[in-house]
Amino acid sequence: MTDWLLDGLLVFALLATAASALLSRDLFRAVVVFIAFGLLMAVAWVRLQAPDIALAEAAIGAGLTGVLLLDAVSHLGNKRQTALRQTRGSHRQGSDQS
Amino acid sequence: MTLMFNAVAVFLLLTLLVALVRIWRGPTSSDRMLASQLFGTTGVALLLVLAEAQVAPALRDVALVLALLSVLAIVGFVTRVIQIDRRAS
Amino acid sequence: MAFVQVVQGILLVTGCLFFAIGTLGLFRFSDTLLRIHALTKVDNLGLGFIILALVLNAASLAIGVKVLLIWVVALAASATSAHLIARAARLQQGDDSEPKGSHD
Amino acid sequence: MKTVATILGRVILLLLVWWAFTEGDVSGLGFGLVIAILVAAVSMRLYPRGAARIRPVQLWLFVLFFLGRSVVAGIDVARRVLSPSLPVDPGYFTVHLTLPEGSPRWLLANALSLMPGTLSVSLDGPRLELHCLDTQSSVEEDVRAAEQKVARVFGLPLPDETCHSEGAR
Repeated sequence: MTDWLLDGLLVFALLATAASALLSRDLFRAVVVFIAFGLLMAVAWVRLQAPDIALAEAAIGAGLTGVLLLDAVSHLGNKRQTALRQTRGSHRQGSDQS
Repeated sequence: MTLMFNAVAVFLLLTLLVALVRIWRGPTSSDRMLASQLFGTTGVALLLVLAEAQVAPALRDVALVLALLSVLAIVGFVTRVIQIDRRAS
Repeated sequence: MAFVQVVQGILLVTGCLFFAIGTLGLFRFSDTLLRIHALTKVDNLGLGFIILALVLNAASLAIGVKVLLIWVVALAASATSAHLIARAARLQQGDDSEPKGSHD
Repeated sequence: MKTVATILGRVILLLLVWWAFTEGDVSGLGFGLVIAILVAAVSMRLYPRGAARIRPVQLWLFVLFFLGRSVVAGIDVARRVLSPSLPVDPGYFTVHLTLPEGSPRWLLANALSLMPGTLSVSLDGPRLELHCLDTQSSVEEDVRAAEQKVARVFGLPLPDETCHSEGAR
Protein backbone atom coordinates (compact mmCIF):
# COMPACT_ATOMS: atom_id res chain seq x y z
CA MET A 1 0.00 0.00 0.00
CA THR A 2 2.61 2.54 1.05
CA ASP A 3 4.81 1.26 -1.78
CA TRP A 4 2.14 2.15 -4.30
CA LEU A 5 1.59 5.51 -2.66
CA LEU A 6 5.29 6.30 -2.74
CA ASP A 7 5.71 5.26 -6.38
CA GLY A 8 2.56 7.05 -7.49
CA LEU A 9 3.60 10.24 -5.73
CA LEU A 10 7.05 9.98 -7.26
CA VAL A 11 5.67 9.53 -10.78
CA PHE A 12 3.34 12.48 -10.31
CA ALA A 13 6.19 14.62 -8.98
CA LEU A 14 8.45 13.66 -11.89
CA LEU A 15 5.79 14.47 -14.47
CA ALA A 16 4.89 17.74 -12.77
CA THR A 17 8.49 18.96 -12.46
CA ALA A 18 9.34 17.85 -16.01
CA ALA A 19 6.31 19.64 -17.44
CA SER A 20 6.94 22.81 -15.46
CA ALA A 21 10.63 22.83 -16.43
CA LEU A 22 9.62 22.65 -20.07
CA LEU A 23 6.77 25.13 -19.91
CA SER A 24 8.30 27.75 -17.63
CA ARG A 25 8.90 31.10 -19.30
CA ASP A 26 11.44 32.22 -16.73
CA LEU A 27 14.74 30.52 -17.63
CA PHE A 28 16.08 30.63 -14.09
CA ARG A 29 12.97 29.00 -12.73
CA ALA A 30 13.23 26.31 -15.40
CA VAL A 31 16.80 25.56 -14.35
CA VAL A 32 15.90 25.29 -10.65
CA VAL A 33 12.95 23.04 -11.40
CA PHE A 34 15.24 20.94 -13.59
CA ILE A 35 17.65 20.50 -10.68
CA ALA A 36 14.73 19.41 -8.51
CA PHE A 37 13.69 17.03 -11.29
CA GLY A 38 17.16 15.48 -11.33
CA LEU A 39 17.10 14.88 -7.59
CA LEU A 40 13.62 13.34 -7.75
CA MET A 41 14.91 11.18 -10.60
CA ALA A 42 17.63 9.95 -8.26
CA VAL A 43 14.94 8.89 -5.78
CA ALA A 44 13.12 7.17 -8.66
CA TRP A 45 16.25 5.18 -9.52
CA VAL A 46 16.43 4.22 -5.87
CA ARG A 47 12.89 2.88 -6.04
CA LEU A 48 13.86 0.92 -9.16
CA GLN A 49 16.56 -0.87 -7.13
CA ALA A 50 19.40 0.84 -9.01
CA PRO A 51 21.45 2.64 -6.35
CA ASP A 52 24.51 3.01 -8.60
CA ILE A 53 22.56 4.97 -11.21
CA ALA A 54 20.98 6.97 -8.40
CA LEU A 55 24.48 7.87 -7.20
CA ALA A 56 25.46 9.06 -10.67
CA GLU A 57 22.19 10.94 -11.10
CA ALA A 58 22.57 12.70 -7.76
CA ALA A 59 26.14 13.72 -8.56
CA ILE A 60 25.46 14.82 -12.12
CA GLY A 61 22.00 16.26 -11.58
CA ALA A 62 22.78 18.23 -8.44
CA GLY A 63 26.40 19.14 -9.03
CA LEU A 64 27.43 19.27 -12.66
CA THR A 65 24.24 20.07 -14.54
CA GLY A 66 23.10 22.54 -11.91
CA VAL A 67 26.28 24.60 -12.01
CA LEU A 68 26.60 24.39 -15.80
CA LEU A 69 23.03 25.47 -16.43
CA LEU A 70 23.21 28.28 -13.87
CA ASP A 71 26.40 29.48 -15.50
CA ALA A 72 24.71 29.34 -18.90
CA VAL A 73 21.70 31.29 -17.61
CA SER A 74 23.87 34.07 -16.19
CA HIS A 75 25.83 34.27 -19.46
CA LEU A 76 22.59 34.37 -21.43
CA GLY A 77 21.28 37.12 -19.20
CA ASN A 78 24.40 39.23 -19.74
CA LYS A 79 24.40 38.50 -23.48
CA ARG A 80 20.75 39.39 -23.76
CA GLN A 81 21.23 42.67 -21.92
CA THR A 82 24.22 43.70 -24.03
CA ALA A 83 22.38 42.61 -27.17
CA LEU A 84 19.39 44.70 -26.15
CA ARG A 85 21.63 47.65 -25.47
CA GLN A 86 23.37 47.22 -28.82
CA THR A 87 20.15 46.97 -30.80
CA ARG A 88 18.82 50.00 -29.00
CA GLY A 89 22.06 51.84 -29.66
CA SER A 90 22.07 50.91 -33.34
CA HIS A 91 18.43 51.90 -33.62
CA ARG A 92 19.25 55.25 -32.16
CA GLN A 93 22.20 55.64 -34.48
CA GLY A 94 20.07 54.58 -37.44
CA SER A 95 17.35 57.05 -36.55
CA ASP A 96 19.96 59.77 -36.09
CA GLN A 97 21.44 59.11 -39.48
CA SER A 98 18.18 58.93 -41.34
CA MET B 1 8.99 -1.47 11.07
CA THR B 2 9.44 -1.42 7.28
CA LEU B 3 5.87 -0.17 6.96
CA MET B 4 6.68 2.65 9.36
CA PHE B 5 9.76 3.63 7.36
CA ASN B 6 7.78 3.55 4.15
CA ALA B 7 5.10 5.76 5.65
CA VAL B 8 7.76 8.22 6.79
CA ALA B 9 9.24 8.21 3.27
CA VAL B 10 5.83 8.97 1.76
CA PHE B 11 5.35 11.83 4.21
CA LEU B 12 8.77 13.30 3.49
CA LEU B 13 8.14 13.12 -0.26
CA LEU B 14 4.83 14.89 0.30
CA THR B 15 6.43 17.76 2.24
CA LEU B 16 9.07 18.00 -0.48
CA LEU B 17 6.37 18.34 -3.13
CA VAL B 18 4.47 20.98 -1.18
CA ALA B 19 7.71 22.91 -0.72
CA LEU B 20 8.30 22.74 -4.48
CA VAL B 21 5.15 24.83 -4.92
CA ARG B 22 6.91 27.57 -2.96
CA ILE B 23 9.93 27.18 -5.23
CA TRP B 24 7.65 27.57 -8.23
CA ARG B 25 5.94 30.67 -6.85
CA GLY B 26 8.96 32.18 -5.06
CA PRO B 27 9.20 35.81 -6.11
CA THR B 28 12.98 36.20 -6.05
CA SER B 29 15.70 33.93 -7.39
CA SER B 30 17.05 33.42 -3.85
CA ASP B 31 13.71 31.91 -2.91
CA ARG B 32 14.08 29.50 -5.78
CA MET B 33 17.57 28.46 -4.79
CA LEU B 34 16.17 27.36 -1.43
CA ALA B 35 15.16 24.24 -3.37
CA SER B 36 18.74 23.09 -3.31
CA GLN B 37 18.98 23.48 0.45
CA LEU B 38 15.65 21.75 0.81
CA PHE B 39 16.92 18.71 -1.05
CA GLY B 40 20.05 18.84 1.05
CA THR B 41 18.03 18.14 4.21
CA THR B 42 14.71 16.56 3.24
CA GLY B 43 16.27 14.58 0.40
CA VAL B 44 18.97 13.22 2.68
CA ALA B 45 16.38 12.20 5.26
CA LEU B 46 14.25 10.56 2.56
CA LEU B 47 17.18 8.59 1.16
CA LEU B 48 18.37 7.44 4.59
CA VAL B 49 14.88 6.25 5.50
CA LEU B 50 14.57 4.46 2.17
CA ALA B 51 17.97 2.83 2.74
CA GLU B 52 16.62 1.37 5.95
CA ALA B 53 13.28 0.35 4.41
CA GLN B 54 14.72 -1.31 1.32
CA VAL B 55 17.78 -2.76 3.12
CA ALA B 56 20.07 -1.13 0.55
CA PRO B 57 23.27 0.15 2.18
CA ALA B 58 24.38 1.82 -1.06
CA LEU B 59 21.64 4.40 -0.60
CA ARG B 60 23.56 5.93 2.30
CA ASP B 61 26.29 6.79 -0.17
CA VAL B 62 23.70 8.47 -2.38
CA ALA B 63 22.55 10.49 0.62
CA LEU B 64 26.13 11.50 1.38
CA VAL B 65 26.73 12.62 -2.22
CA LEU B 66 23.47 14.57 -2.16
CA ALA B 67 24.44 16.37 1.05
CA LEU B 68 27.88 17.23 -0.30
CA LEU B 69 26.84 18.36 -3.75
CA SER B 70 23.72 20.32 -2.80
CA VAL B 71 26.08 23.11 -1.77
CA LEU B 72 27.71 23.11 -5.19
CA ALA B 73 24.62 24.34 -7.02
CA ILE B 74 24.20 27.11 -4.44
CA VAL B 75 27.82 28.17 -4.79
CA GLY B 76 27.31 28.24 -8.56
CA PHE B 77 24.23 30.40 -8.11
CA VAL B 78 25.88 32.80 -5.70
CA THR B 79 29.07 33.28 -7.70
CA ARG B 80 27.66 33.22 -11.23
CA VAL B 81 24.14 34.60 -11.11
CA ILE B 82 24.28 36.99 -8.16
CA GLN B 83 28.06 37.56 -8.33
CA ILE B 84 28.61 38.54 -4.71
CA ASP B 85 32.31 39.13 -5.11
CA ARG B 86 32.00 41.62 -7.92
CA ARG B 87 29.32 43.63 -6.17
CA ALA B 88 30.99 43.55 -2.79
CA SER B 89 34.14 45.17 -4.15
CA MET C 1 13.16 -4.66 21.86
CA ALA C 2 9.63 -3.37 21.78
CA PHE C 3 10.67 -0.41 23.90
CA VAL C 4 13.34 0.55 21.38
CA GLN C 5 10.80 0.38 18.60
CA VAL C 6 8.40 2.63 20.46
CA VAL C 7 11.17 5.18 21.02
CA GLN C 8 12.07 4.91 17.34
CA GLY C 9 8.48 5.47 16.30
CA ILE C 10 8.23 8.57 18.49
CA LEU C 11 11.49 9.94 17.08
CA LEU C 12 10.38 9.33 13.49
CA VAL C 13 7.01 11.00 14.03
CA THR C 14 8.67 13.97 15.74
CA GLY C 15 11.08 14.32 12.85
CA CYS C 16 8.23 14.23 10.32
CA LEU C 17 6.37 16.84 12.36
CA PHE C 18 9.34 19.20 12.24
CA PHE C 19 9.72 18.72 8.49
CA ALA C 20 6.03 19.57 8.08
CA ILE C 21 6.44 22.70 10.22
CA GLY C 22 9.46 23.71 8.15
CA THR C 23 7.43 23.45 4.98
CA LEU C 24 4.59 25.37 6.60
CA GLY C 25 7.08 28.06 7.56
CA LEU C 26 8.10 28.38 3.91
CA PHE C 27 4.53 29.42 3.14
CA ARG C 28 3.71 31.52 6.18
CA PHE C 29 6.78 33.75 6.26
CA SER C 30 6.73 36.64 3.86
CA ASP C 31 10.43 37.45 3.65
CA THR C 32 13.22 35.42 2.04
CA LEU C 33 15.50 35.67 5.05
CA LEU C 34 12.73 34.53 7.39
CA ARG C 35 12.13 31.55 5.12
CA ILE C 36 15.80 30.67 5.36
CA HIS C 37 15.46 30.77 9.16
CA ALA C 38 12.58 28.33 9.02
CA LEU C 39 14.20 25.99 6.53
CA THR C 40 17.60 25.88 8.23
CA LYS C 41 16.65 25.42 11.85
CA VAL C 42 13.45 23.45 11.75
CA ASP C 43 14.45 21.09 8.96
CA ASN C 44 17.78 20.34 10.58
CA LEU C 45 16.04 19.45 13.81
CA GLY C 46 13.73 17.13 11.86
CA LEU C 47 16.73 15.53 10.17
CA GLY C 48 18.36 15.13 13.58
CA PHE C 49 15.37 13.27 15.02
CA ILE C 50 15.10 10.95 12.01
CA ILE C 51 18.82 10.24 12.14
CA LEU C 52 18.60 9.42 15.85
CA ALA C 53 15.89 6.89 15.06
CA LEU C 54 18.04 5.38 12.31
CA VAL C 55 21.07 5.18 14.58
CA LEU C 56 18.99 3.20 17.08
CA ASN C 57 18.08 0.87 14.22
CA ALA C 58 21.63 0.52 12.85
CA ALA C 59 22.83 -3.02 12.29
CA SER C 60 26.44 -2.37 13.27
CA LEU C 61 28.54 0.29 14.94
CA ALA C 62 30.12 1.34 11.65
CA ILE C 63 26.73 2.02 10.07
CA GLY C 64 25.69 4.11 13.05
CA VAL C 65 28.88 6.17 12.84
CA LYS C 66 28.36 6.57 9.09
CA VAL C 67 24.82 7.88 9.54
CA LEU C 68 26.08 10.32 12.18
CA LEU C 69 28.85 11.50 9.84
CA ILE C 70 26.29 12.03 7.09
CA TRP C 71 24.36 14.15 9.56
CA VAL C 72 27.44 16.27 10.28
CA VAL C 73 27.97 16.77 6.55
CA ALA C 74 24.31 17.70 6.07
CA LEU C 75 24.53 20.19 8.95
CA ALA C 76 27.62 21.84 7.51
CA ALA C 77 26.07 21.93 4.04
CA SER C 78 22.87 23.45 5.40
CA ALA C 79 24.66 26.13 7.42
CA THR C 80 26.89 27.05 4.47
CA SER C 81 24.05 27.25 1.98
CA ALA C 82 21.93 29.24 4.43
CA HIS C 83 24.75 31.75 4.79
CA LEU C 84 25.30 32.02 1.03
CA ILE C 85 21.62 32.38 0.14
CA ALA C 86 21.13 34.91 2.94
CA ARG C 87 23.97 36.95 1.52
CA ALA C 88 22.51 36.75 -1.98
CA ALA C 89 19.06 37.69 -0.69
CA ARG C 90 20.53 40.62 1.21
CA LEU C 91 22.21 41.86 -1.97
CA GLN C 92 19.00 41.53 -3.95
CA GLN C 93 17.03 43.35 -1.28
CA GLY C 94 19.67 46.04 -1.20
CA ASP C 95 19.19 46.48 -4.94
CA ASP C 96 15.44 46.89 -4.60
CA SER C 97 14.94 48.98 -1.50
CA GLU C 98 18.23 50.73 -0.78
CA PRO C 99 19.68 52.00 -4.01
CA LYS C 100 23.19 52.99 -2.97
CA GLY C 101 24.58 50.98 -0.08
CA SER C 102 22.94 53.18 2.53
CA HIS C 103 23.01 50.31 5.02
CA ASP C 104 26.71 50.68 5.62
CA MET D 1 59.00 14.90 15.42
CA LYS D 2 55.85 16.80 16.17
CA THR D 3 55.01 16.94 12.47
CA VAL D 4 55.20 13.14 12.26
CA ALA D 5 52.87 12.84 15.24
CA THR D 6 50.41 15.23 13.64
CA ILE D 7 50.47 13.29 10.36
CA LEU D 8 49.97 10.03 12.23
CA GLY D 9 47.03 11.45 14.14
CA ARG D 10 45.40 12.69 10.96
CA VAL D 11 45.96 9.33 9.19
CA ILE D 12 44.30 7.48 12.07
CA LEU D 13 41.38 9.92 12.06
CA LEU D 14 40.94 9.52 8.30
CA LEU D 15 41.13 5.74 8.60
CA LEU D 16 38.33 5.85 11.17
CA VAL D 17 36.23 7.89 8.75
CA TRP D 18 37.07 5.41 5.97
CA TRP D 19 36.05 2.52 8.24
CA ALA D 20 32.71 4.20 8.94
CA PHE D 21 32.02 5.04 5.30
CA THR D 22 32.75 1.49 4.12
CA GLU D 23 30.42 0.28 6.88
CA GLY D 24 33.08 -1.82 8.61
CA ASP D 25 34.25 -3.61 5.46
CA VAL D 26 37.79 -4.90 6.08
CA SER D 27 38.63 -5.81 2.46
CA GLY D 28 39.06 -2.18 1.34
CA LEU D 29 41.22 -1.14 4.27
CA GLY D 30 44.55 -1.36 2.37
CA PHE D 31 43.29 0.98 -0.31
CA GLY D 32 41.91 3.20 2.43
CA LEU D 33 45.32 3.38 4.10
CA VAL D 34 46.91 4.65 0.86
CA ILE D 35 44.17 7.25 0.43
CA ALA D 36 44.38 8.32 4.08
CA ILE D 37 48.14 8.88 3.83
CA LEU D 38 47.75 10.88 0.61
CA VAL D 39 44.95 13.02 2.06
CA ALA D 40 46.91 13.60 5.27
CA ALA D 41 49.92 14.77 3.23
CA VAL D 42 47.74 17.18 1.26
CA SER D 43 46.03 18.40 4.44
CA MET D 44 49.42 19.23 5.97
CA ARG D 45 49.96 21.65 3.07
CA LEU D 46 46.46 23.11 3.24
CA TYR D 47 46.09 23.25 7.03
CA PRO D 48 49.55 23.31 8.61
CA ARG D 49 49.52 22.90 12.34
CA GLY D 50 49.48 26.43 13.69
CA ALA D 51 49.16 28.11 17.04
CA ALA D 52 45.41 27.50 17.27
CA ARG D 53 44.91 23.82 18.00
CA ILE D 54 41.65 22.08 18.62
CA ARG D 55 41.11 20.86 22.17
CA PRO D 56 39.20 17.55 22.08
CA VAL D 57 37.44 17.91 25.44
CA GLN D 58 36.38 21.49 24.70
CA LEU D 59 35.25 20.38 21.25
CA TRP D 60 32.89 17.82 22.78
CA LEU D 61 31.61 20.44 25.22
CA PHE D 62 31.00 22.76 22.28
CA VAL D 63 29.18 19.99 20.40
CA LEU D 64 26.88 19.41 23.39
CA PHE D 65 26.27 23.17 23.77
CA PHE D 66 25.60 23.43 20.03
CA LEU D 67 23.16 20.50 19.99
CA GLY D 68 21.21 21.91 22.91
CA ARG D 69 21.04 25.36 21.37
CA SER D 70 20.01 24.05 17.95
CA VAL D 71 17.18 22.03 19.48
CA VAL D 72 16.04 25.21 21.24
CA ALA D 73 16.34 27.04 17.90
CA GLY D 74 14.18 24.53 16.06
CA ILE D 75 11.49 24.56 18.72
CA ASP D 76 11.61 28.36 18.90
CA VAL D 77 11.09 28.79 15.15
CA ALA D 78 8.44 26.05 15.11
CA ARG D 79 6.54 27.86 17.88
CA ARG D 80 6.66 31.10 15.93
CA VAL D 81 5.45 29.42 12.74
CA LEU D 82 2.59 27.65 14.49
CA SER D 83 1.25 30.57 16.50
CA PRO D 84 -1.50 32.33 14.54
CA SER D 85 -0.17 35.86 14.97
CA LEU D 86 3.29 34.99 13.56
CA PRO D 87 5.32 36.82 16.25
CA VAL D 88 8.45 37.89 14.40
CA ASP D 89 10.27 41.19 14.46
CA PRO D 90 13.08 40.77 11.95
CA GLY D 91 16.06 43.06 11.74
CA TYR D 92 19.78 43.23 11.14
CA PHE D 93 22.41 43.29 13.83
CA THR D 94 26.15 43.81 13.46
CA VAL D 95 28.69 42.29 15.82
CA HIS D 96 32.42 42.91 16.01
CA LEU D 97 34.14 39.62 16.60
CA THR D 98 37.23 39.33 18.74
CA LEU D 99 38.09 35.90 17.36
CA PRO D 100 41.08 35.68 15.01
CA GLU D 101 40.82 35.29 11.25
CA GLY D 102 40.16 31.92 9.66
CA SER D 103 38.41 28.81 10.90
CA PRO D 104 37.34 30.14 14.36
CA ARG D 105 35.33 32.92 12.74
CA TRP D 106 33.77 30.62 10.17
CA LEU D 107 32.88 28.04 12.79
CA LEU D 108 31.15 30.74 14.84
CA ALA D 109 29.31 32.18 11.83
CA ASN D 110 28.09 28.78 10.68
CA ALA D 111 27.12 27.67 14.19
CA LEU D 112 25.19 30.91 14.76
CA SER D 113 23.09 30.15 11.66
CA LEU D 114 21.77 27.08 13.44
CA MET D 115 21.27 28.74 16.82
CA PRO D 116 18.08 30.43 18.00
CA GLY D 117 17.11 33.68 16.40
CA THR D 118 20.25 34.38 14.41
CA LEU D 119 21.33 33.84 10.82
CA SER D 120 24.72 35.03 9.66
CA VAL D 121 24.34 37.14 6.54
CA SER D 122 27.83 38.36 5.77
CA LEU D 123 31.23 38.01 7.34
CA ASP D 124 33.52 40.85 6.35
CA GLY D 125 36.74 40.94 8.34
CA PRO D 126 35.76 41.16 12.01
CA ARG D 127 32.29 42.46 11.15
CA LEU D 128 29.66 39.76 11.31
CA GLU D 129 26.23 40.81 10.15
CA LEU D 130 23.36 38.80 11.59
CA HIS D 131 19.72 38.62 10.67
CA CYS D 132 17.59 38.25 13.79
CA LEU D 133 14.14 36.75 14.08
CA ASP D 134 13.39 38.92 17.07
CA THR D 135 15.31 42.12 17.66
CA GLN D 136 13.89 42.39 21.18
CA SER D 137 15.63 39.25 22.40
CA SER D 138 19.13 39.11 23.84
CA VAL D 139 21.05 38.42 20.65
CA GLU D 140 24.20 40.09 21.91
CA GLU D 141 24.58 37.84 24.94
CA ASP D 142 23.92 34.70 22.88
CA VAL D 143 26.60 35.67 20.39
CA ARG D 144 29.11 36.40 23.16
CA ALA D 145 28.39 33.05 24.84
CA ALA D 146 28.88 31.19 21.59
CA GLU D 147 32.05 33.17 20.89
CA GLN D 148 33.52 32.16 24.24
CA LYS D 149 32.80 28.49 23.56
CA VAL D 150 34.44 28.70 20.14
CA ALA D 151 37.46 30.44 21.66
CA ARG D 152 37.81 27.61 24.16
CA VAL D 153 37.65 24.99 21.39
CA PHE D 154 40.67 26.54 19.72
CA GLY D 155 42.45 27.10 23.02
CA LEU D 156 42.49 30.87 22.52
CA PRO D 157 42.46 33.43 25.30
CA LEU D 158 38.87 34.30 26.10
CA PRO D 159 37.56 37.33 24.27
CA ASP D 160 37.34 40.49 26.30
CA GLU D 161 33.98 40.83 28.01
CA THR D 162 33.90 44.59 27.79
CA CYS D 163 34.68 44.75 24.11
CA HIS D 164 32.78 47.21 22.04
CA SER D 165 29.92 46.16 19.83
CA GLU D 166 27.24 48.02 18.06
CA GLY D 167 23.70 47.27 17.10
CA ALA D 168 22.55 48.31 13.66
CA ARG D 169 18.93 49.30 13.46
